Amino acid sequence: MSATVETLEAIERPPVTMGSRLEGELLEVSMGPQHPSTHGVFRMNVALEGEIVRKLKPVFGYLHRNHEKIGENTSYLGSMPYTDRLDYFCSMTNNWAYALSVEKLAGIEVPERAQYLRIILAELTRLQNHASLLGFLLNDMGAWGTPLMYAFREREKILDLFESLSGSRMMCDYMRFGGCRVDADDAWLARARQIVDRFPKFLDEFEELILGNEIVIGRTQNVGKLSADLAISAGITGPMLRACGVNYDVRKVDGYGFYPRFKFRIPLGEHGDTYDRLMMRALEMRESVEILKQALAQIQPGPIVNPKVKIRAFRPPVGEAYGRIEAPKGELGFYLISDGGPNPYRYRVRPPSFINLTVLEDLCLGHTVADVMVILGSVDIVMGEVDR
Amino acid sequence: MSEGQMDEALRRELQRQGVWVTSMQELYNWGRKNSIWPLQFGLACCAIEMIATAASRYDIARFGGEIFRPSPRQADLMIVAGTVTKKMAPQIVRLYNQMADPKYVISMGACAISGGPFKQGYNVLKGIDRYIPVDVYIPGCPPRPEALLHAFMELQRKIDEQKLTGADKAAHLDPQQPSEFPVPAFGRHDLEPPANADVFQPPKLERV
Amino acid sequence: MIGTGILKGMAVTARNFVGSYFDEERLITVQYPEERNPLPENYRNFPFLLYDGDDPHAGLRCVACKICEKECPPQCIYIVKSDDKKPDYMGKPQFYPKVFDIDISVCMSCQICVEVCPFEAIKMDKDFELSKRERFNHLLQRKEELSKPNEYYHSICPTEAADVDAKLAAAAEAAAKKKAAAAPAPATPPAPSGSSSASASS
Amino acid sequence: MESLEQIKDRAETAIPGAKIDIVPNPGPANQPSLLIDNEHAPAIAKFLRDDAALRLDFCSNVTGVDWLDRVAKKTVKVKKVVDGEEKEVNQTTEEKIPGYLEAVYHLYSITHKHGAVIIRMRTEDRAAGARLPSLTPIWRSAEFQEREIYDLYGIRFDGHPDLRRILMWDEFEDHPMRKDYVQPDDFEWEPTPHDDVLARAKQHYTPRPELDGAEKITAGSGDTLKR
Repeated sequence: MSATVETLEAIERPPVTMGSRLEGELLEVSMGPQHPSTHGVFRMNVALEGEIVRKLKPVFGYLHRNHEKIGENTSYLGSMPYTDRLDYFCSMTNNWAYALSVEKLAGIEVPERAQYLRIILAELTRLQNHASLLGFLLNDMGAWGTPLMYAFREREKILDLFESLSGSRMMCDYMRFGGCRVDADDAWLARARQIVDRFPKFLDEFEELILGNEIVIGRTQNVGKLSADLAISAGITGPMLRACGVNYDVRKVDGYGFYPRFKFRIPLGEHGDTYDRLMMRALEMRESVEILKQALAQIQPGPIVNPKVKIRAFRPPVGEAYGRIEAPKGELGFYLISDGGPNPYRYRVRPPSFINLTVLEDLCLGHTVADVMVILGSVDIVMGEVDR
Repeated sequence: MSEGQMDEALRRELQRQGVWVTSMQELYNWGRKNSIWPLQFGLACCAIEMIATAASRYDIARFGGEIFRPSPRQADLMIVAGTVTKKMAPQIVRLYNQMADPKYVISMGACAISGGPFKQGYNVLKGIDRYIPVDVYIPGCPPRPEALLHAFMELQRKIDEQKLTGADKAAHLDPQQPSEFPVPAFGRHDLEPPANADVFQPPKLERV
Repeated sequence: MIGTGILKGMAVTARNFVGSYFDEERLITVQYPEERNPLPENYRNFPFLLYDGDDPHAGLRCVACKICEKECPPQCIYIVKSDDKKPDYMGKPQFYPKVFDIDISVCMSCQICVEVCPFEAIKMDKDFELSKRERFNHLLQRKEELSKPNEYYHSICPTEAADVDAKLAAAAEAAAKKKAAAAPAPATPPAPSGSSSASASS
Repeated sequence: MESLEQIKDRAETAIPGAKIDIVPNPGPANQPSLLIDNEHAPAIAKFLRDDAALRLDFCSNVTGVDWLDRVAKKTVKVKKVVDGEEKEVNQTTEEKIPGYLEAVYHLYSITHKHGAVIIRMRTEDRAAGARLPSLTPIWRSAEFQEREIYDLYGIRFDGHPDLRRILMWDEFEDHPMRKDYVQPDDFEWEPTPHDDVLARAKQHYTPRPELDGAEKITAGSGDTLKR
C-alpha cells in the first residue's frame, strides 16, 4: 500500500491562543512520574498558558538504578544480564552493543554463524520494538487498547522465538563475548522464517488501521517539528533523526556485524514531525523484514562462539573502547575503560532515548498539553535506558 | 446473616433445589475478589510483562482485573512492577496513601521485593515493604505473565479468607490499623528514615 | 474524502472481531490456569541443585567450590563449605555444601551459575508459580528445597539432561580408564552409591 | 579522515595558544584521543565542529571518568658505573600521579560520515568544586550529559545553561559515581552476602549487646548513616 498520505486541509488545528485564558498567568503542572502515558516513571514540569505549553522541563532519575556503578563492580560477563534491563524491550540489541564493545576492547573475532544469529535477533527485536511503539503511541492518542492489542499479538510471537532460543521472553542474556550462548536449531529457524513471512500481513493491516486515519493525521502532522540542524546538534539518533531527512544509520556508516552483506534501504522523512517519526517506524519494519529474509536464507551451520574466549576470569588488556550499534531507538554505545582487572574501570552506556529527549522542550513549545503526550510517545523512550 | 454457621450438607441440598444460600461475608468477599481494579502504574521491566498480562494473550480481564485505573482514588490494587528507586519511593507511598480502603499490594518481580539484581545500587530501595505492607510477592526477573495471574489468584484467595467481624477481621475494617503510612523525605545521603520500622520487621539472621 | 481512513480502520477492527471467533491467528488468548502453553525446553526461571540416585545428601553433585557464588552477578547464592568430605559420583571424596541458600527474591535468572559450574551440579528450573504471601522465609530457598533428583531434570529438559548424562558418563569412563592404567593392581574402586550407574542408564 | 597528529597540528595553528596532547590507547581497540587544554577548549571544539574537512557536528557520547591518586612505576634502563665497569641497570622510579576528573567526548561527523575523534579534558584535582568549560554551546547534545557528569562526578561546567542535578534528588549531596563514594548502609536483611557486602552486612547479624533482649531489630537502630 502507498505510504504517503496528503495533508488534510479540512481538519483545522485548534487556535494557538485560547480566548478565555487569564492574561499573563502561567500555570505550572507536574506531569508524572505516575502518569498513564509517560511510558514509565518520567516526569515533566510544564508551564501552561491556557492549554498551550510555554515551558517544559523534564525531570529524570525516577528509575536511576545505578547500572553504571554496578557495571564497575561486577565482572565483564556479569554485566551482560544487566544490559538486558537497560532498554527492556530490546535486550538482544543491548547485548549486542555490549558484546561488540568488549570485543573491540579485547580484540575478539566473532564466527560467521554467530554474526548471522545476531543480525536475525537484532532485526526481530527491531520489529517487536517498533510494533509495540506504534501501539503505545496510538494508545496515547486515544485509540484505547485496540492497536496495542494487535501490536502485542505480534510481539508475543517474536517473544516466543526469543524464549525458545534463549530461555526468557524479555531478559534474553543471549550474547557472549565472541559469539552467542546457544545455537538455533533448524526447527527454530523454520519457525522464524514462518513468522517473518507472515509479518508483512500484519504490517499491511496495521497501516490500513492507522496511517490513513484522519484523526491520526490530524493529531500528528505538523506537530512537534524538528529541524535537521537542531537534530544533529542535539545528538538525536535513530528513526527520530532520519525523520528529519538526515541519512545517518550506524548499520550503514559503521557497517558492524555483517550488515554490509545485506541489501536494505534507509527510509527518510521530510518534515521531521510526529507523523514522519511514526511512518519511519512503519517503513523500517519493512526493511527489517527484508534483512531477515536474506539472513535466514544465507545462514550456514558452523561454530557460534569463539573458542579462545574464556567465560571465567576474563580480563581484557589495558585500554579503552567505544562501540556503538544502531539499536531500535537510536545509537546505543558502550564506553569501556579496562585497567587490566576483572571489572571495567569505567563502564558507560550511551543511551539513545536519554539524549533524544534533549529536544523535548523545543518540540513541545507552542503545542497544546494533549500534544505533549503524542510527541513524547513518538520520541520512543524507555525509562530503563533513560535513567539507567 | 449466618456467619458460616450453616450446616454444609443442608446448604448443598438447598443449592441442589435451586436455593442459593450465602453469608454476608461470602457475598462481600466474592464481590471484592472478582472486581479488583489495579492501579495503572508501571516502574520498569516488570511493567511490560504487566501490560502483556493485560493484553490479548493472557487477558487479565478473565479475572475481573482489566480496568487499570490511572487514578489511585479508583484503584484497589497496587502492582508494584519494577525497581523502586529511592527517588521514586516517596511517590509510591503517597500513591498508596491516596488509595481508598480496602487496598492491596502485589510486589511484582525481584526488584520490588528486595531490590533484586540492582540491590547494591545507591539509589535503589531494597524492597518496597520497607515502607508499605505487601500482600503477595512474585519472585522472578521479570515474572512471566502467567506468574502474575497466579499471584492475582493468590490475592483472590487471600481476600476470600478475610473475616468481616471478630478479633481477626480484615485490616481495613479495624480502625486501629493504619491505612496510611508516613512518606519518607529526601535526605542528604539517603531517604529519611531508611525504613519504616512499623512495617519492615525482618527476622534476625544468625550467621557465622 | 474525509472519513475514508476511519472507515478503513473500522473495517480492520471488524475483521479482527469477527475473526476472533474462528481464526486461529486472531484467537490467541490462553485460558491460563486451565490451559497452558507448553514451556520451551530452554526456558529458565530459578536454579536448583541436582542429585543422583535417591539420597539428596549422598548424591548431591555440588562440591561447594563456590564458583557460582563468586560469579553470580546479583550475589544471591550463599554457600558454606563442609568440614568433612563425602564421595562424589565418581567415588572421589569431595567437600559438600553445609549451607546452600539461594535468595530467589534477588535472583535474576541469568543462568551464569549454570554456565560456570564445572560439575553440572546446578541447573535452571521451570517452575514459575512461586507467589508467596511472606517474603523473608518463603523466598529464601535452602539446600533441602533446592535439591532435586536427576529424574526431575529429565522430566523438564529431556534433551539437555540426556546430553549432560552422556557427558558425565564419558568423563567417568575416561577417569576409570586412567585410573586402571595408572594402578593396575587394585582394579575395583569402591562403587559409588548407585549414582553414576543411575545417571548413565537413564 | 586525517590522522590525529594532523588534526592536532592544524588546530594548534588555527587557535593561537592552544595546547593539545595525544593520549595513546594501548588496547586492541586503538582509539587514541586528544587531550585539550581547558582554557582553549571551547575554541578547539568550535574548530573541530566547523572546519570544512572535519565537520565533527555530532557529539555522540559525553562521559566522566574518575581517576584516583595512583603511583606509576617506571622502569628505565640506566647506564651506571658499578664496580668500575659500565653496566645497564634497571632503575625503577615511582611517580605519584595526583588524581583528577576527566570528561570524555566522542565526536562523529554526520556530514562526512567519519569518526570517532575522542577529546578529553581534565580537571586540576578531585576537589568538590573542580571546574571545566562546558561544550554545550558547541554541541547541544552535551546538555543533559554534562548535567549527568555534574550530578554523578561533581565536575562544574562553566557556561552550561542549566547545571542542576539530573538523576539524584536536589537535596542529595554526594557524587555517587566517584570511586571513593561510600554508599548508605542498608544491609539489615541480606541473607546471601559475600565480598565487601558481607563485611557490611555482618554488623547487622552478629549479636549486638544493645539489641539483645530487644523484641525486634528495627531499621535505623544501627548507625545506618555511618560514613
